[in-house]
Formats: sequence, structure tokens, C-alpha cells
Amino acid sequence: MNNKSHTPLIFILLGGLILLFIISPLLGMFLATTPAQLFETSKDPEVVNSIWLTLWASFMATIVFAVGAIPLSYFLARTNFRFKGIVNGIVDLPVVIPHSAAGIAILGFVSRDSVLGKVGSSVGLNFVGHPAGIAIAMAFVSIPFLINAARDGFENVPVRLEKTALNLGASPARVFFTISLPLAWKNILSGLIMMFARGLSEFGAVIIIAYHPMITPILIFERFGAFGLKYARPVSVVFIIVCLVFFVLLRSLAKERKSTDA
Amino acid sequence: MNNKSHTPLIFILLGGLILLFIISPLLGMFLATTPAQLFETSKDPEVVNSIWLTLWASFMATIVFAVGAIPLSYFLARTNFRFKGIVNGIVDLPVVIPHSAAGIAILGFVSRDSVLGKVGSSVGLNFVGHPAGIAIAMAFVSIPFLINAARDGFENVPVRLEKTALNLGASPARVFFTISLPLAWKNILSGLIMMFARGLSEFGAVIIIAYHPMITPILIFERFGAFGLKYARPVSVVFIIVCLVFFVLLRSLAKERKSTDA
Amino acid sequence: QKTDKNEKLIIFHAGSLSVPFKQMKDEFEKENPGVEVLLESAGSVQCARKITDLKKDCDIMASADYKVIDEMLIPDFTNWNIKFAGNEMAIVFHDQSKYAGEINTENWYEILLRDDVFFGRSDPNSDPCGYRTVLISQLAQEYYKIPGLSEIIISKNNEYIRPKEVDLLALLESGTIDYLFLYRSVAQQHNLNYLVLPDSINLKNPDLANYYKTASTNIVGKEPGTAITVNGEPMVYGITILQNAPNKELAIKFVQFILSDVGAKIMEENGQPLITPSSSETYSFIPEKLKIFAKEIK
Amino acid sequence: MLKLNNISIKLGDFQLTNIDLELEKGDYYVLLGKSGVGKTVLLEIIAGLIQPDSGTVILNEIDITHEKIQKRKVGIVFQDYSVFPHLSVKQNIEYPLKGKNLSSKQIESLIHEYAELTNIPHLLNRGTQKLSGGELQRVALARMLVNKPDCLLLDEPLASLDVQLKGDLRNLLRKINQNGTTILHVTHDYEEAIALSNKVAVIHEGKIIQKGLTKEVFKKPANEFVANFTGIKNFFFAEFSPVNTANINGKVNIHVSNHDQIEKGKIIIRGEEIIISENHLQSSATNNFKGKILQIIPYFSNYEIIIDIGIELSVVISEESLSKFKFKENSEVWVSFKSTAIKIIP
Amino acid sequence: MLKLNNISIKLGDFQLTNIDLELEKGDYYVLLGKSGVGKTVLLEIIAGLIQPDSGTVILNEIDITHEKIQKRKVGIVFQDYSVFPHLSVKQNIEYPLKGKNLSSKQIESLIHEYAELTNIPHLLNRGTQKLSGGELQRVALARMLVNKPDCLLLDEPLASLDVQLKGDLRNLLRKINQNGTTILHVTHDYEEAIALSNKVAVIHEGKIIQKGLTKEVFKKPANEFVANFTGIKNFFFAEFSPVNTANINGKVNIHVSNHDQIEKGKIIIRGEEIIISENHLQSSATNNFKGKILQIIPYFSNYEIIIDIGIELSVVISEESLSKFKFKENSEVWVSFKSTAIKIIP
Ligand SMILES: Nc1ncnc2c1ncn2[C@@H]1O[C@H](COP(=O)(O)OP(=O)(O)OP(=O)(O)O)[C@@H](O)[C@H]1O
Ligand SMILES: Nc1ncnc2c1ncn2[C@@H]1O[C@H](COP(=O)(O)OP(=O)(O)OP(=O)(O)O)[C@@H](O)[C@H]1O
Ligand SMILES: [Mg+2]
Ligand SMILES: [Mg+2]
Repeated sequence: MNNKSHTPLIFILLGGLILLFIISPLLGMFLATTPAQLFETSKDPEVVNSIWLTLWASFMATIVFAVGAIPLSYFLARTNFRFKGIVNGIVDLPVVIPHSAAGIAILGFVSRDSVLGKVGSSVGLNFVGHPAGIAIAMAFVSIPFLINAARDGFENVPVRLEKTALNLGASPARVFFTISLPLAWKNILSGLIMMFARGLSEFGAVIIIAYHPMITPILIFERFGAFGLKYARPVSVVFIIVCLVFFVLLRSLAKERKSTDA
Repeated sequence: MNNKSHTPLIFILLGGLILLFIISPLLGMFLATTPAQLFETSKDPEVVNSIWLTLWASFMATIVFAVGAIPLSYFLARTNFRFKGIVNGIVDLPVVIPHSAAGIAILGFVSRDSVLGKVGSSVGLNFVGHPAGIAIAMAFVSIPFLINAARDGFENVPVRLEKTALNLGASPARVFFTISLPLAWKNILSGLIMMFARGLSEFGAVIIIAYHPMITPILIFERFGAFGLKYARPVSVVFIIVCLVFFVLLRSLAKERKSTDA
Repeated sequence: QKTDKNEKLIIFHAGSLSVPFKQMKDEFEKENPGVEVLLESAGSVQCARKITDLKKDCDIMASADYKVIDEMLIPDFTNWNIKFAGNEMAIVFHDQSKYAGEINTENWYEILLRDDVFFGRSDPNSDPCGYRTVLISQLAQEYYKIPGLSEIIISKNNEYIRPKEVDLLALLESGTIDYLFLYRSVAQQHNLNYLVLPDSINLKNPDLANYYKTASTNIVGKEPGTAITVNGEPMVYGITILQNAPNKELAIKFVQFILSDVGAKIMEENGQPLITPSSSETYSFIPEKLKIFAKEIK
Repeated sequence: MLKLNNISIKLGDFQLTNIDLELEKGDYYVLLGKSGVGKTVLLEIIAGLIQPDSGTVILNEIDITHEKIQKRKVGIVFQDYSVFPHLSVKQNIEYPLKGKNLSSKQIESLIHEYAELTNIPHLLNRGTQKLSGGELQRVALARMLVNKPDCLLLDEPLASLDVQLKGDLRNLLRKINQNGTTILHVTHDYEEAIALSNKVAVIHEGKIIQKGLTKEVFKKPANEFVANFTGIKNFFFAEFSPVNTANINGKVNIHVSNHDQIEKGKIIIRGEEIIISENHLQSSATNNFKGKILQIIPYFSNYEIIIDIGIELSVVISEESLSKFKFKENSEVWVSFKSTAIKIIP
Repeated sequence: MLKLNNISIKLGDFQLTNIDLELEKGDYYVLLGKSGVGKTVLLEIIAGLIQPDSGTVILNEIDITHEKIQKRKVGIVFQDYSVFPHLSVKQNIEYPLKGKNLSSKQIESLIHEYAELTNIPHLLNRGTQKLSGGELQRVALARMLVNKPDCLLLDEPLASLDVQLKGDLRNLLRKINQNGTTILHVTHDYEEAIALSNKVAVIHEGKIIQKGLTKEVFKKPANEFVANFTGIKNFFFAEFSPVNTANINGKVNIHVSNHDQIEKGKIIIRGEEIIISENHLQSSATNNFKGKILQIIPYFSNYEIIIDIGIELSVVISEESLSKFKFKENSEVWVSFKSTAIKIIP
């Protein structure tokens, strides 16, 4: 239907510059890597394990924290209260906290003496140096992206439709799951993808919580320190390729949902 | 109108847990800092300068790159083309690239031997170790947040309204500025805030491009390394407070716009 | 002074030199108005990588282990190296650490091995402090005559290994760990408690160089999968000026300043006493003005 | 069954004041009012989407003014349809049935029954994004009807439908009402009120200005607004003198046959019984006036002509008469009507 | 002026085939069709929102089928209003004027003029989010009219308005048309077609099944659908025999007075001229049938009664007759009508 795009040409130019800006540094990295290096690297068990660990930890962080973050977003989108502005500001804070400061702050939160640390200890779980701790650090720095996207999504759902559903006799919970959530889903999915992506890249906060087991950003750092760019670069490239494939898939999943709507 | 909120109680509980998760680490940090330290720190010119530099660099990065990123988002929201999935995936990549890898990639992009570096040199500008370089590093890691938010925003603007405006004789550019942009503004603003915020916290990529002049995350890192937590913490706290004030203001600005709509 | 208004001097240095170098910078800038000394702190190897791999501009590089300069920078990026300061390994803790009141040179290994005690150390592959920790555990095994002690220490609490010494401090200050193996100078600069170890263990005394050499460990080599062996050696900081230094004149001036009496005092106060003039394998390449701080090996 | 007591609300410039309304079980109550008069607001107050500033809503003797939306037992069909955009037509209709402990077979048959009734079985598997206005309206209606509420609020439920569908759905609504559902139906179309309701209320400028049995209201409009609005033209207030004369607005005197000895009242002159001609007619008609044609409005098979004789009269004539006499706007004509063409409402 | 040649489009299950339409300058063309028949789709093809699969759209001799929306010189008022939600009423109306090189004084006065005409001056400073349906419709109309397009496409522009407003706005549209604007108006309301158009086309099942001068189409509907849809009931195809008899559907024979020697044709029986009674009447009426009452539908001041006499007849009777005879659904009655009550369309 939209065969005659009405996007002005200058937009395509400006947009193209931005794409170029994103692509060029990566391209430089790719061009400096030989296929042989990539092949070698993608067989290196240390690399493979770290990529799995990274994906897995960020995925778990996203899923587990979404269980609370999505309701929080809904609440923030629907309810007005006195200090909402402050709460919204607080939600943005983890984005803005320098990563090592974030790591130190989280360390205080999960270390042995903390409430959470004690709970963990009692079941034999020490967050420090454990994938669970990695996931917590990832969640802390990335959760605002989910909350903000989901809140925007819920704000775009007409309250009227929710009220219609209530009027049809649905319980608030059913309304949430059958109306609000599906209608905000596009934004939420976008937020989930962003949270997941942001978690994958975290270095500064994670390294303070857990150096081992080694997530890929730390592995790259380590390889860079120990063996130099030549050995760090292929790991980055492999990681980026894996992520790109992931995101293209996730985004097309998101798009599919949308097109079935129409 | 919305006086009877219909948010289920369990949502408030789950949401509360998430808020607690965000607040607790920060609170720990705040409680460990005395007002006297804060006062001292907020007078320290090195701290003040670095906070200004950080805010300024991230602000400029956000504004300058928004000029291209917003058109790109509009284009991505409105046009269908063959490799759109890939382009969307590429847009997400900077989020996912480990920060030091990102820093290394950008260094290749702006260093003196690069095209951009040569352009810079010819006007006497060396991006490495320059606020412009800092801004570029910040922009690289944070631009996806703007693009994604703006794209979601534009996708929510009914194409029908744009077509109505075209039918009323408005040029595509006028339609963009009077219809699409204002209607997507809430999401775009949210994206701008996120981009700005994300830029503020960047450490890994910036430290590779420019250790000096020192942005606050690097200052915190340096203080921590040289003098320990006791000296790093107040800087973090001051920085966080400044950011919180900023975000509450920005968010309430966003809200105001919204309420004048009604 | 004849320096330009905006003259810049870029110095890459090991994290453990942050405090003394900051003081040097302040003094030096006072003496030389218009000069701006830009200090960039990172792990010693990282500092070298910034020069070798990232090709960043740098005037002076000061490493926590003179060997980093020898092995990574010579001969492509510089051709000389002055060993200029010493340090020693210590066990660092704070008041809240478990058994902080009891620890001494006789029982420290026993306390560290208790179940409710956690201690941290650096990664041997990325930080000299890391392999030095391994080495002193071997020296301790020898010294206290407890077979297998090194093995036991090195295998405990591996979740608290971090790439740099400063990362460990966060663990200590947040109460996550009780003790860590660290340079005495850092403890001193951070106002932390530390246990001074016997000279036979602490890698401080150049006179014990031959004894230290009996300890050895493997770390990763130049590429993944390879290994090289490092032997115990007295801890010695190295300093050099890069061939491509943008500001060679000023760099020489700053190195002179570090190694002058003012510098010596600052280093002393920070627990990193100067050891110049020291013997140098690269004596002939040292700039004339700096030759007085070194001795030619006979 | 449903009772509004003294409902008042202010929204920006707009307000409703002291609205009282009472529906008995089985009523088909139509609320008539112009566009923007607040009909939708009133329905939404009953459904709980808007809270009134004062007054109470009583359903089955229970005060539900501050009850939660989902606890009120009134079903509303919204003017803007509020069809769920992410669900198919079928899923929309299925929605209220899902919580009801019905077998999937029962659900299926209910869906088909009501799709049939609203004439949308061919749309069941369609998405709702591209439906036409009339299609959406029927989906919304089916979705509510399948829920079988005791009390049904309809906000202009037939507005987007063509004549034929409108007829079909009026029959459906009538049937549902006859089966016991109380209905409050809001519209600006008086024909809908006549076709469907047993009671009607007219709302104007924030107040209910007349209510009662539909026949009563249409036969005896309380004032000009109601008269005009309910499609009755030529409605005037008059003062009567003993000599069978009625004076309208102090301007025009007309002969009436019988005014029951009242002094003031309302009169209606049936437009169909007014004759117009180019010259003064000598006939049995007792009222003859000269006037000017203000406007000629064509309808199906006849025309409405507005003539100013001091007061504005609306006259209905056939197509032939119009073409025979070549009446034009602004031309002068004579009008005449018998005193029996006048209806007096005390 | 505006010409559609052979337009075809397929959207999912729905399709339009070979649509031809021609508007001359000054025409008020009404396109009549049921809900969901594709009226909106057709207008959006002309306005360029949708591209047809085949066929061309010609405006003033220029092929604009693939022209950009903003370059087509046709204005469209959408069925869903498409009022800009972030602008006030005034800003909405101002929108098309902003690009036009007018002084702010001229703009101001134009806005007020058209707000006046559409009866929304009191809303000018309001936001558009809370407007009622009828208010929105008028804003959309004012916004388009102020732009004074040569060719105007209206998608049910009066659907949400009450009778009075509808009347006012019909006058406005008529006036605009008389001032030279060509109008293509889409609706399902045949009265609107009668009241406004000079030409009309009826669209059904994806095709235009009849078009022409409004009078012609309404007088001579081409088939039953058109007849029904245009409000004419009792429309039948008949076969005539030489003895003045018409046979309908092979079932019922009726007497006609004159059939111009044709063999097949259409007949319309005016519902107002059919008499019903409880017993067989001896009268001058030549057609007398026994039938069963299927349905009684009340209208304003009269009733429509559907009677099955083999064919379904729609009869209009007054309220008094209904109450006098107590007709009920399912009761048996006699119908009679004179052969002059029958209109034959060759
Ligand atoms: N929340 C609100 N704030 C301000 N004004 C409002 C609000 N809600 C409704 N209004 C105004 O109240 C008036 C009545 O609106 P309502 O929708 O009830 O009209 P309506 O009688 O249903 O008209 P229509 O027949 O056109 O649908 C309108 O002028 C509308 O603009
Ligand atoms: N993009 C599309 N994809 C599939 N079906 C569509 C699309 N657009 C419209 N339709 C279908 O085409 C048919 C005609 O729609 P349209 O809106 O033109 O009807 P309409 O004649 O305007 O009806 P109404 O009088 O109810 O407004 C409808 O059944 C609609 O669901
Ligand atoms: Mg309404
Ligand atoms: Mg339509």
C-alpha cells in the first residue's frame, strides 16, 4: 500500500550518515580480521563458552526481571501519584551511573553481609563470581531500557479499550493479559531486546562482581591485555556476528507479530 | 478521571521489588557518604569540571546525532525494503558491543590515519583526547536507544493522519514537522533522554578515545584507583544527584507536553 | 621557563603509581607553568597495549614491572629502560576483616585458609601482582616449611580473582573479601591495614634475587594456548620515554624530576622507594641527561 | 432497575446538571439530544468510566456510583466501537464469554448465533483493523449482546449503518428488549426513538428538558426545542383570546377552532395541510397570509418550503405542485390553512 | 473533471471490479452503497491513499493514478475524521491555510467564517481529544472546506450529526456545490442522495450497478437491490401478458392498466396506496389478495406492515387504522390496490 514512500530525500541522506557512522567502525574491525582467524576463534572453547554464558546470563536477567519490570511499567503508565516524577527519575538512574560505580554499588547489595547475600549464602549461593551475580549486574544497568519502553507502550494503549474489557466482565488481571499486554507488546518486545542487548555488552559492572566465569566482554578485555588486538579482535567479531544474527531474528519476530495484526 | 486505578495489587508488589532493586544499591552508596564529603566534593573544581564536561559532551552528542537519527528512524518506520531486518539489527549492534571493543573500533574510525581523522586534522582538530572525540564515543554506544525509541514512536503515528495532512496540501517536510514529529514526540523525547543518559555513563569506550579531558566516569575510576572508595563514592553520589535532578526535570517536561495535549 | 603555554605531557603508568605520580604532576606543573601533565593509569600491560596495538600518543611509560617494557616495547617503541623504584607484596585488610586483630606473620596463611575467610588476588595473566601472588605463596611454602601450602592457597577463593589490583579494592571495601594480596604501597596510599611479610617472601629485597628465582609459575604466552614461565624476582618498576613521544624534551625533564630529590621524597612517602641509580641492560640507549640514573652492567 | 439521581458533572466548559432518570425493568428508554450535548458522557457515568461530581447511580436498589467498572452489571456499546484491534472479529465476540465457564461448543454456537443476528458471519475470521465503520459497529454490538447483560447501554449503535441494516438491527434490539433486557439507548435520531422506545428523554443544554412515554413526548412536546428536535415543525407558543384567535410572538394572529378556554399554550400546524399559492385563494381556509419563501429543501418525493409570514412556517408540498407553480426562493406567495389543521397543546 | 476508468482492486477477500465513474464540473455526485461495499476504498483510491490494481484516475484530463497524494488536487473528508489529535480545533482548521501565503488576518477571518458555517465557533480553542463524534465531524469538514478544493470527496460527512445540524450542513454543501465545487459524496443514506445530488451511482457487490441522473435512478431503479436500497419498496420484475396482467415471480398475477405492449419489465407498487382490511372489500380496486402479516414496523406517525401474499408487500398505514383494526403479526388480512397505484418501468 505504502509503495509511494513520502520520506523526503534529505532524510535518507541524513539517516544514511548515521548508518555509516554505526557501520564504519565495525567494518574497520571486520576488515582487519581474516576468515582463518574467525574460524579459529569460533572453535576456541573458551570463546564459545563465554558467548554462551553471556547470552544465557543476559537472557535470564531479562526474563526474570521482566516479571517485575513489566508490572512496574504498567503501574507507572496508569497511576498518578505524588512523587511519580522522582520515581521516573530513579528508574533512569542505572543508565547514567558510571559502570564501575554501578558495579561497586551492586557489590554492596549482593555481598556476603547484605540481605540478599545472606539469603544466597543460606542456600549455598554466592553471587560474587557466579552467573547469578553476573545476571544481577547486567539487570541493574539494563533494566531502565525495558521499563521505559514498556511504560511508553502501555501509555499508548487506550485506557478506553481496557475499560471496555472491564465492562465486558473481565477481571483486571485478565484485562492486563488479554488487552494491555498484547497491545503494548511491540514496545515491550523492543524494550526486552534492548535490555537483553545492553546486558550483553556490560563490562564495568560485571567485572567487579565476577571476573570468572568469563563473559565475552571480559574475555575480549583479557585477550586484549594478554595477547593484544590481534587476538581480541576476532573474539569481538565473532561475538558481534552472533549478536547480529540474534537481533535480526528477534526483530523479525517482532515484525511478524505486527504483520499478523493487520 | 482515572481515580479508581485498576492496577492489580500484585503488580504493585512486583513493581515495588524492582524499584527496591534499583534503589538499594544506590541507597547503600548514599548512606556511606557524609554530607561534609558531599559538600567538599561538590566544590572540588576537578569534579565540577568533569561533570560539566560529561553533561556537555553527552548533550552535544545527543543533539548533533539526533539530527540524523530522527530522520533515520522515520525512514525505518515508514519504508519497507529488502534488508530492513539487517539494518534494524545493525542499529542494535552498538548496544551489544562490549564497550572496550567499541572504543577500539571508534578509535580506528577517528584516529589520525582515518578519513574522519584526516578531515579533523585539516582543521586542527584531533578527536583523540578531545571533547569531540568523547562525544563521538558516547554517541556510538547510545544512539540505538534514540533510534529505537523514535522508530517506535513514528510507527505509532497513524499513517492516515500524515496522508490527511498531505491531502490538505502540506509538503512531506511540513507533514513531518507538524504531524509526525509532534505525535511521536513523547517517544522521541524518551529516546533523547535515554541517549543522553546512556552517554553520561560511558566509560569503556571513552577511556580509549580520551582519558583526558576527564569525564566523570573516568574521574571516579581514577579516584577509586588512586585513593579508594572513600574518595570515589562522593563523586559518584554528586554525579548521581545531578543526574537525578536532570532526569526529574526532563521527565516532567515530557509530561507537561503530554498534559497540554489533553 | 621556556615551555609553551599549552604544552602537554602524556604519561601512561601502572595503577599503583597513581598517587605518587599525581603528586609529581602537581609539583611539576607548579615549577613549569603552562605545562599540563596528563596521567593515564591502567594495568602495566594495558599501558603497553595502548602503545603497541592502539598506537596512542604517549611520552612516558612507567610500569609496575620493568619487564613489561623490556618485552613489549623494546625495541620497536623504545630502546631503553630505567629500573627506578621498588615495592613489596603485602597482605592487605581493613578493620572489619575477620580476625583482623589476630593476624601476624606466623598465622596469616592459616587465617586465610579458614572457611569463613575470603581473600582476593589479581589475575596472574593480566597483572604482575597476580603472578607475584602465586610466587610468594611458593616462597611462603618454602619459608614456613609447609608442603602443599602454595597449592592450597592458590586454589581457594578463585571467584575473587580480578584483573587489576584496584578492582580488588572494591571487593575489600564492600566487605566481600577480608584480605587480599597487594602491593604495600597501594595499601599505604589507601590508608588500609597491611601485614608486612618477611623479606624472604615479599619480593622486596634485591639482595635475595637468587633466592626469589627458585619460585616459578606459568602464565599465558604471546598467543592463546601458549605458556611462558616467570621466575621470582625483586619487584622493580621501570620507566621509559617512547621513541615517538610528541614531547621528548619535556618528557626527559619529567623523568629527571621523578628521579630527583623531590621525586625521591614523594616515592618514599608512598612506599615505593627509588632504587636509582640501577643497573640497565640498555644503558647505551638511555638519553644522556638520564644516564646518571643508571649503571652499565659489567 | 436503573436510576440516576441528581447527577451533575463539569468537564471543562461543558456541564450536565441535575440529571434524573429512571428506567424500569423491561424499558426501552431512548435519550435524545443534539451532538455534543453530553449523551456519551452520561452513559459513561453509568458504566463507571467517568465519575460524576455529585449525584448517585442506583442499579437494582444498589448505589453503584463509585463501584468498579467490572462490578457494575451494565453493558455498554461505545460510540467509537472500542473493538479490540489486536483480536479477530471472532475473538472480539468471544471475549466476554471466556470468563463464563462455558464449553467451547456453547461458545462457538453463541458466537455464530450473534454473528448471524448482526449479519457478520462472513467477517468472523477477519482482523478488525480494516473493517468499515458499519462492520465495526456490528462487531461491537454482537460482542455486547452475546454477553446478555440485564441492562444495556447503547451509544448511537446504529449510526454507521445503512437503512436496510438499520432496520434489521432495530428488529434485533426490539426482540432483545422484549426478551427482558432493559435498554438505555442514546441517539440524535428521533426516528430511532419512535421506532424503538417506550420511554424517551430529551436532553438539552445540560438538562433533561422533557421525559416520559414516547407517545406523550412526541404528541406533546414541552417546548419548541423538543418540538423541532422531534421532527415536528411549526410549533409555537401562543396566547389565546376569547374570539378563537391565537397570537404568536405578538406578531401573527391566527384563527383556531377551539382552545378549551385556556389563555396560553402551544400550537402545532401540520406542514402537510398548509396550501401555498401565487395568489390569495378564496376557500374554506380561515387563515390566509402573505409571505416570502426563505428556502426550498427537497426530500424524497416532496419538498419542504420555509416561508416567512412574520413567523417561519414549514410547508410540505409535492414535486408536481412545485414544478407547476415554479416557486423560487425569495418569491412572494400566499399560504392558507384551515383552523382544523392546527393542534393545540395546553 | 474527474474520471475513473475501469478501476479494480482486491484487498483480502474484498474486491472492486471495473469501476467507471465520470464527474463533470459542478456535479454533486452521490455514491450510494451498503456498509462494507467499498465506498471508502474507492474514495481513498481517488485521493491516492490506496493504489488500485488496475485502471486509471483522471483529473482534468491528467492521469493522477500514480500521482503523489499532495499533488492531487482533490480534498477528502474522511469517515473517521482524521482530526489531528495534538492540535486545537482552530489549529486544525488553520492547517491547510498555513502554506498558502495568506496574511494572518485573512487566515483568522477564514477560520471564523468556516467555523461559523459548520457551527463550531464555540469549540475553536478546544483541544480535539474530548470532542464528541459530531463535533469532530464538523471540524474535519471545516478544515477541508476552508481549503476550497476544486474537487471534494466526502465520506459520509453527515453520519454523526443530528437532524438539525444535518439540515444546516446539507445547505452548506449545496451552496458550496453551487459555487462551483465538484463534489463526490459517499453515503448509505439515500435521503442524502435525494437531498443533495444531481447524479448518483449505486455500488453493490464490488460493481456499480446503476448510475445516472438522480431523478432517473430513483424513478427507474435498474433492479430490486437499487429499488430497495433507494427506499422504494414493492419493486418487482414482472412478465406482462396481453390481457393487462403482470405475473410476478411466476406466483402472483396482478392487474395493471397499461403496459405499453412490453413483455418484461419492472413494477413498483406504492405502499401508501395499498389498503388493508380484515375482510375482502368490494371496491373499485382491481387487485385483491389474501395475505399474512409478517412484521409491523412503527415509523413517525405511521406504520409499515410487511405482508406475504406470495410476494412480500410493504404497506404503509396510519396509526389510527392500525389501532382501529388491531392488526397483529401473523394475523391474516386482505390487501387491495388499484391498478393505477402500480408504476411500470420498462
Ligand atoms: N473530559 C472532558 N473534558 C472536557 N470536555 C469534555 C470531556 N468529555 C467530554 N467533553 C465535552 O462534553 C461535551 C459532550 O460530549 P459527548 O461526547 O457526551 O457528546 P454527545 O452528546 O455524545 O455528542 P455526539 O452525538 O456528537 O456523540 C462535548 O462538547 C465534549 O467536547
Ligand atoms: N487493506 C484492506 N485489506 C483487507 N480488506 C480491506 C482493506 N481495506 C478495506 N477492506 C475491506 O473492504 C471492505 C470495504 O471497506 P470500506 O471501508 O470501503 O466500506 P464502506 O463502503 O466505506 O463501508 P461503511 O459504509 O461501513 O463505511 C470492507 O469489508 C473492509 O473490511
Ligand atoms: Mg456521543
Ligand atoms: Mg466507509
